[in-house]
Amino acid sequence: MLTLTSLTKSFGQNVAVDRATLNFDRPAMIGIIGRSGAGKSTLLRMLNRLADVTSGTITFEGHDITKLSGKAKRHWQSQCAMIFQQFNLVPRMDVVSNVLHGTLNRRSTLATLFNLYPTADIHRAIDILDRLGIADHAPKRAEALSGGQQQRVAIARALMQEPKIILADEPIASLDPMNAQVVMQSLRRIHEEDGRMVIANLHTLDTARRYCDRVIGMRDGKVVFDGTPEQLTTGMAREIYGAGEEFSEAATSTEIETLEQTAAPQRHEVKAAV
Amino acid sequence: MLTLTSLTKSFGQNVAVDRATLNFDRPAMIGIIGRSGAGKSTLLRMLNRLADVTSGTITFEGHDITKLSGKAKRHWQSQCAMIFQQFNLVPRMDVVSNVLHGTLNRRSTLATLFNLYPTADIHRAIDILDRLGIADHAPKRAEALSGGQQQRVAIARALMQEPKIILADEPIASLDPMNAQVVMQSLRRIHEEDGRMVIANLHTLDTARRYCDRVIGMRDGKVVFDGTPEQLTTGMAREIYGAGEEFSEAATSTEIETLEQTAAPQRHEVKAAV
Amino acid sequence: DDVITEFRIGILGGENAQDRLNSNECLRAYTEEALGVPTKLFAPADYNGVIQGLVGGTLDMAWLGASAYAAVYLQDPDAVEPVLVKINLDGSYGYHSIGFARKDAGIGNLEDMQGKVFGFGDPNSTSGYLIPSIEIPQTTGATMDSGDYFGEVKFTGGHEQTIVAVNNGDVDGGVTWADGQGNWEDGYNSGALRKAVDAGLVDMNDLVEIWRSNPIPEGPVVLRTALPADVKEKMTALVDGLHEADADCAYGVAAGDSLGFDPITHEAYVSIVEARKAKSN
Amino acid sequence: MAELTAHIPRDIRQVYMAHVRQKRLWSGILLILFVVLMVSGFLTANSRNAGGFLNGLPNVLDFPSDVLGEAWERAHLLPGYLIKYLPSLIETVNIAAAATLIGAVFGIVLSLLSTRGLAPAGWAIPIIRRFMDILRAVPEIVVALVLIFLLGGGPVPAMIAIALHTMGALGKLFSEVNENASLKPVEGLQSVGARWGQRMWLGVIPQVAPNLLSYALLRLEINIRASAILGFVGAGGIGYDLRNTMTWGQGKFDEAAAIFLLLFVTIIVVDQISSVARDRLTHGRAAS
Amino acid sequence: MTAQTLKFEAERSFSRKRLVAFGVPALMIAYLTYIFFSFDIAGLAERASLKNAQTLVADSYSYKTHVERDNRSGEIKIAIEGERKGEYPSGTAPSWVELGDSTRIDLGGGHVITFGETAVRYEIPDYGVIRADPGRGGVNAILPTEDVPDWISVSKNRLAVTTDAGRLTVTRNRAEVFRYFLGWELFFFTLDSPYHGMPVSELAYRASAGELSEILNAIWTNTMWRHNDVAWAIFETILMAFLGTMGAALIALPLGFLAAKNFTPLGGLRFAARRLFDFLRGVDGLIWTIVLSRAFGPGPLTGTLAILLTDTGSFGKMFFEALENVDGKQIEGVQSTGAKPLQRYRFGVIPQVTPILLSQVLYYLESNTRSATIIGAITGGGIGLLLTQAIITQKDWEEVTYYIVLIIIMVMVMDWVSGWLRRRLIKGDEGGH
Ligand SMILES: Nc1ncnc2c1ncn2[C@@H]1O[C@H](COP(=O)(O)OP(=O)(O)OP(=O)(O)O)[C@@H](O)[C@H]1O
Ligand SMILES: Nc1ncnc2c1ncn2[C@@H]1O[C@H](COP(=O)(O)OP(=O)(O)OP(=O)(O)O)[C@@H](O)[C@H]1O
Ligand SMILES: [Mg+2]
Ligand SMILES: [Mg+2]
Repeated sequence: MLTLTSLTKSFGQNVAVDRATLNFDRPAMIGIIGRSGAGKSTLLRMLNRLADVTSGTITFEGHDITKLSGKAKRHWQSQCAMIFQQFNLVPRMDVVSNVLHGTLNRRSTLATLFNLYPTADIHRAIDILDRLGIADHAPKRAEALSGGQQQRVAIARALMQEPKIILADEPIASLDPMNAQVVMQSLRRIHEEDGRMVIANLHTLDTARRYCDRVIGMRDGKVVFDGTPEQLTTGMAREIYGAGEEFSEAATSTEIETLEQTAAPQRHEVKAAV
Repeated sequence: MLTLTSLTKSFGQNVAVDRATLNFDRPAMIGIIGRSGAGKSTLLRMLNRLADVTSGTITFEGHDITKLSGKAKRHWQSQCAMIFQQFNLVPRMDVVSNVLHGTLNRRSTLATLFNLYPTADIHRAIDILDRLGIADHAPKRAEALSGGQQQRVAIARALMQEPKIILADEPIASLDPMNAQVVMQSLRRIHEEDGRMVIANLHTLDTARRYCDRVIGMRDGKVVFDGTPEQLTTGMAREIYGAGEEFSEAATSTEIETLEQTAAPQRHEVKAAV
Repeated sequence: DDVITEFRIGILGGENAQDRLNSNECLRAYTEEALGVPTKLFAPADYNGVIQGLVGGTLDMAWLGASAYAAVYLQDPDAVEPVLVKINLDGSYGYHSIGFARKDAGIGNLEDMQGKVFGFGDPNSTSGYLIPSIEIPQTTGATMDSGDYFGEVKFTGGHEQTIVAVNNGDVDGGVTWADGQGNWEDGYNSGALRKAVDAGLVDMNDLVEIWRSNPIPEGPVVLRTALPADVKEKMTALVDGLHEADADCAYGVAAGDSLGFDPITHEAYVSIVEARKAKSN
Repeated sequence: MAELTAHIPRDIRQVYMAHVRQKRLWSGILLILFVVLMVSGFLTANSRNAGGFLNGLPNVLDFPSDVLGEAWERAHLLPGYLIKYLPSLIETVNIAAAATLIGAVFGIVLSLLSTRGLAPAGWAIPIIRRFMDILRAVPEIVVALVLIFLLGGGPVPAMIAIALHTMGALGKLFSEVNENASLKPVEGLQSVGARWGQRMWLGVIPQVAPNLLSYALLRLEINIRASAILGFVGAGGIGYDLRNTMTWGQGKFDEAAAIFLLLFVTIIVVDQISSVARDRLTHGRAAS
Repeated sequence: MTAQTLKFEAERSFSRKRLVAFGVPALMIAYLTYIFFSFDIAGLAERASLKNAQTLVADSYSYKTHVERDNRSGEIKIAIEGERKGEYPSGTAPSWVELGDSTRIDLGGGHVITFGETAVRYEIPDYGVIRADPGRGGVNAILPTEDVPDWISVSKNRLAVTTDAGRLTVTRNRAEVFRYFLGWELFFFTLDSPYHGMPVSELAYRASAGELSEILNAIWTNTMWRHNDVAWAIFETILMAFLGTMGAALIALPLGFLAAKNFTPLGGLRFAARRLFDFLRGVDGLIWTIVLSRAFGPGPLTGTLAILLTDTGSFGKMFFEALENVDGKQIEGVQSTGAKPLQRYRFGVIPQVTPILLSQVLYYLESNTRSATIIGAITGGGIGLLLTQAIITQKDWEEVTYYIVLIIIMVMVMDWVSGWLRRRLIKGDEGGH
């Protein structure tokens, strides 16, 4: 259903994504890993068309979406929700409004300027919040919520879009381990229950292993690994992260259990790896 | 040479310093300890005459300085330098100018208004900075320096005054352990090499123990301990800090070695104690 | 003070400030030569600027309108003394306040103006306010308050603005000054209408005269009373003889053709002073 | 080691002394330049003025005492005048308020179109900025006088003139505020396929609204003065009445004083209200 | 809370929000509607004068040459803009006017006007010939057609014809032709200058041959445009702004200390200083101008003092607010060395407030350039006076345009200069906050 062919993005001299060719034939939960600067964010931003493609093509269900613009582009964006590391909510507005922003593409500009959302949408927004366990915060301002709660609001906004694909750019990087777990579990549940495709950039190997059906590894803009979590050996991981012998799984972990086991001495390594 | 007799300062109902009587007969390095609100700062501020005395007297080398005002008071202040927790430098001016402020009392107002200091003074300022190991930063703005460096500039300004007494109000409270050590060592050296009297409010027991010849303990405005570091037992310390059985020396420590020994679990306690 | 260190001449509005300074430049040069002190020209934006200058003693000489002279006199009778007045080509020293309106508005006289909008010029202008505000009520038998006889009475700010306002229909009728000689279609020989016609601002075919005042005395050239006597004498002689000495310069200073200046005294303006007093609170 | 530290300060001394000399030189030059400019400027202004500064100083109070003297004599008429001129005052305030409203609305649009990162057309940014510079550079009085010629007297030319100026001034200030707004919400909205208007309205405006409102209030304060001044050149409102009574001089000074009182009180009141409101907007909200 | 109650609450909150979302614009629209009627904007369309707009626009980029005949004496006068200083010496004429027994004026495009002995003839292509024979009894105009087109205005004593080529008016006394040309007439050289009408290449050659100063002098002293006076006027305006702003800053600084809570313990003094600031600000610069012009008379000094008074109020307020926000630690630090009060202010306070004050002062310098333009229009100084007078006279629109362009440039340059100074003088501050 989604095919990337030789997808490339360069910023001047710098090639952020280098001839990435990938094929996704059914909705799956996909994790993209790679170290900082590998091109993960850029790849997702091209998929959502927040960034323009330098060369190559993206096709979805047979339609070429590489060069869409104006209305057609916005329509595509509405089908392809995006979740950001920093949540990117409107902090001064309440939670329900933020979730309702997921319907913006479907509603006329004028109506949304005056907050004229259909009651059915409002109800659905609350149902989604309820499903994510944060309905109680519905009337609060987004900025009043904790990071993990804000990220769930962002997921709710994505669900509100009724998207075919959900893109998540390091959705748990700004969260503490406890909240990270809740957010990843929500994404997994959405994938399993609604059958939506989820592509998540992940920061840490073990998260990718635990939640994803398929893992893609990027290094310097190139796709260097594409397989099941089981195929992802420590050797492979070393190659993706460009690390030497000192590399240990735990160094990239954010799982609560792992953290508690290795405690203090690990902190320095985490920093080095990030 | 310096005698405080029944020195008292009250702010309305609140008695900050309560009939403190102390006698210092020779230049020594003196540490004042006590918990927050014990009246340490108020005591020093009265000595420097930044704050007026409510009752009691301060005499220095036979002169009563309790009620000095105008020129005489300023002259006393110039002999009795003060170092502050927050450095209290002029951040927009360069380091040497800040040090030269130590000569303000001696120079004509008009010349200083236009920043006209004698070359000899400028040279001396640089020598003092050199002695404190920060001559390289001489032309920089004070705000461009790190906390420890700024505190050494403040000490340089104090030395520039050629004072008979140096008062230091928690000189290391805003500094990290590394810088704290450098600053305390500087103060000690000044005391030893120049034979100046140094009175420092200290926050932590072990600093007082390590650097001072004599320690004074205050609690609720009263002097409750006055003796050598050796006389300062843990029981005495408990009394000064008004702490219970759980009190441990390390809780108030900022020494580098101590920190490394006790590592992580200690951090919470430090906060609680401060 | 018996010696002066400089001499300051104020010039009234009515023309582009630059042009005013320009046409009085020769007078400045003659004055400098006659008095032997630096001489400066000042062209404030309105009558009030010159009036304040004369009352405050910061201007030494000016050519005023009759009403402006009265204003100075009323504020301080000892501030200035009138010395000369401009003589028209026909030997008279007066002009008229002319009421006019648009022909296509169907207004032919003051009766037609009843309930309509009437425009004065500057409050300090003799022909643009003072005289019509006294003489028109004598004709209409009503006051000049808005809503009494006229529907509304406004100040447009000056002669030029009145003409444009009437021409545009902002006001139905207004008053301005003219010498009343020559032909209506030329805008008369001199005056604000003539200037507007020359500038191509109005077509006199579109306008009609609806009222005309009794002759208004031309304003005086005044000198600051406190000036030394010899300075006053010299300046009076200079301006008096200007027409004979340099006709071109006199044309510029008098803002048009004239027979030059003749002596005059305060007595000629007593009625104007009274009129102005009457209009004050 | 000892040798090393021995000559380092000498070196630093020289470097620093050079630094000090240069600084003294520059501050000396700047100071002298400033003093020379001020003194020569003052002398020039003084010599080009009709009356000199020293001669005029003793007479500074003449005019106010004339006005106040007359106003005092006929103080009983004052309440009547206040009522008589109230409608003019309302017109002046209306000119300012309407112009501020219109100017602020257009200012917001212009600012969004000229903020990097928000503008839909990047190439248009410099054009819009220059356009706003020009709107700001033209004094209101110029536009008003030209418009009076075209549209006739009355409040409209003044309103348009002030609105144009406000547009330029607020547009610039607003775009500085916008620049500090976080782009994250905007990107978030973009990712759901929101249109430009929606992104701005929902993503930017809520962030910047308190600051915009505070600047608009400040502008209202400024515009009330401007509107009074424009009345002076024939654009209606209380400035027009003030001019007509003030220029008449003795005989109508009592009315002038009454009008002045109205205007002064209005300016002070608006000033105080707006400064309290602005304080609330920028500090009060930020804290919560 | 159940999802049901949450939904209910959300609905209510959204209706509230809609109320606000509609209410605020509705209020704005209601207010503007009120303004629409109270300012009679509907009536504006009628009153707006398209013809004036045309005159204005046309005049701002073109000029006209008058050819005028006195019908009594038969004397012909040719003058640019009909002004004395633009007059052609008698007996000379531009190339499109042929002097002689009868004067032939070629307006171009086939439009030809002939002044005969007494009669005036105007040949208009595609229309015909208009004749007029002005005399005692009127202008006696004869038109080729029965009905009068709207570009001809004719009455017994006056005939006016306006075509694209030019304008003709005939009255009993005078016959006058205006021909329009593009450009600003005599902008560089007046008719009496030897350089008038000289091609640029020739001018450049002469300039290089050592006549540069004469050429520049001719431009500088041009009597029509008076560039030297205009330059003085601009200078005067900037002078008023500069002196007023800087003077106000110098006066407001010590007064600001008097009004600041942390420097003046005496409440009465503080109150007096603050009310003084309010008063100075509240009385606008314009009023100060009027008040001061009695004592100081017209001229730039009066304008300067007016700006100075108003800004002393504005600066005073800003300064004392800045002073109340200073950080006491620095002052205490300086004080603890035994510094005298003046030194305490100099080193403890001034370095902290300078960047704030300086940037405000420089910002005002720019905005005062605009104020000085307006104030100048009242007191009689600077470019403001030239401009307002040119507008009020309502005929010299090319000069109005010239001044407006100069004012825009002046304000933009001041804006740029003050921005540059702000950056230079306060550089390196970003790190300080
Ligand atoms: N807007 C941009 N302009 C220029 N270069 C960019 C831009 N965005 C990304 N890059 C560059 O593209 C490369 C890939 O960046 P990208 O953000 O996609 O990496 P990433 O894998 O998401 O890393 P991280 O984990 O830090 O988010 C980097 O070298 C980055 O510097
Ligand atoms: N300016 C003041 N006005 C009123 N009360 C004051 C003032 N300064 C100090 N106090 C009070 O005096 C008491 C002693 O304060 P002081 O600052 O001397 O304590 P300290 O021992 O220095 O404490 P810390 O370690 O917090 O600096 C406190 O109760 C404090 O609240
Ligand atoms: Mg990324
Ligand atoms: Mg303390």
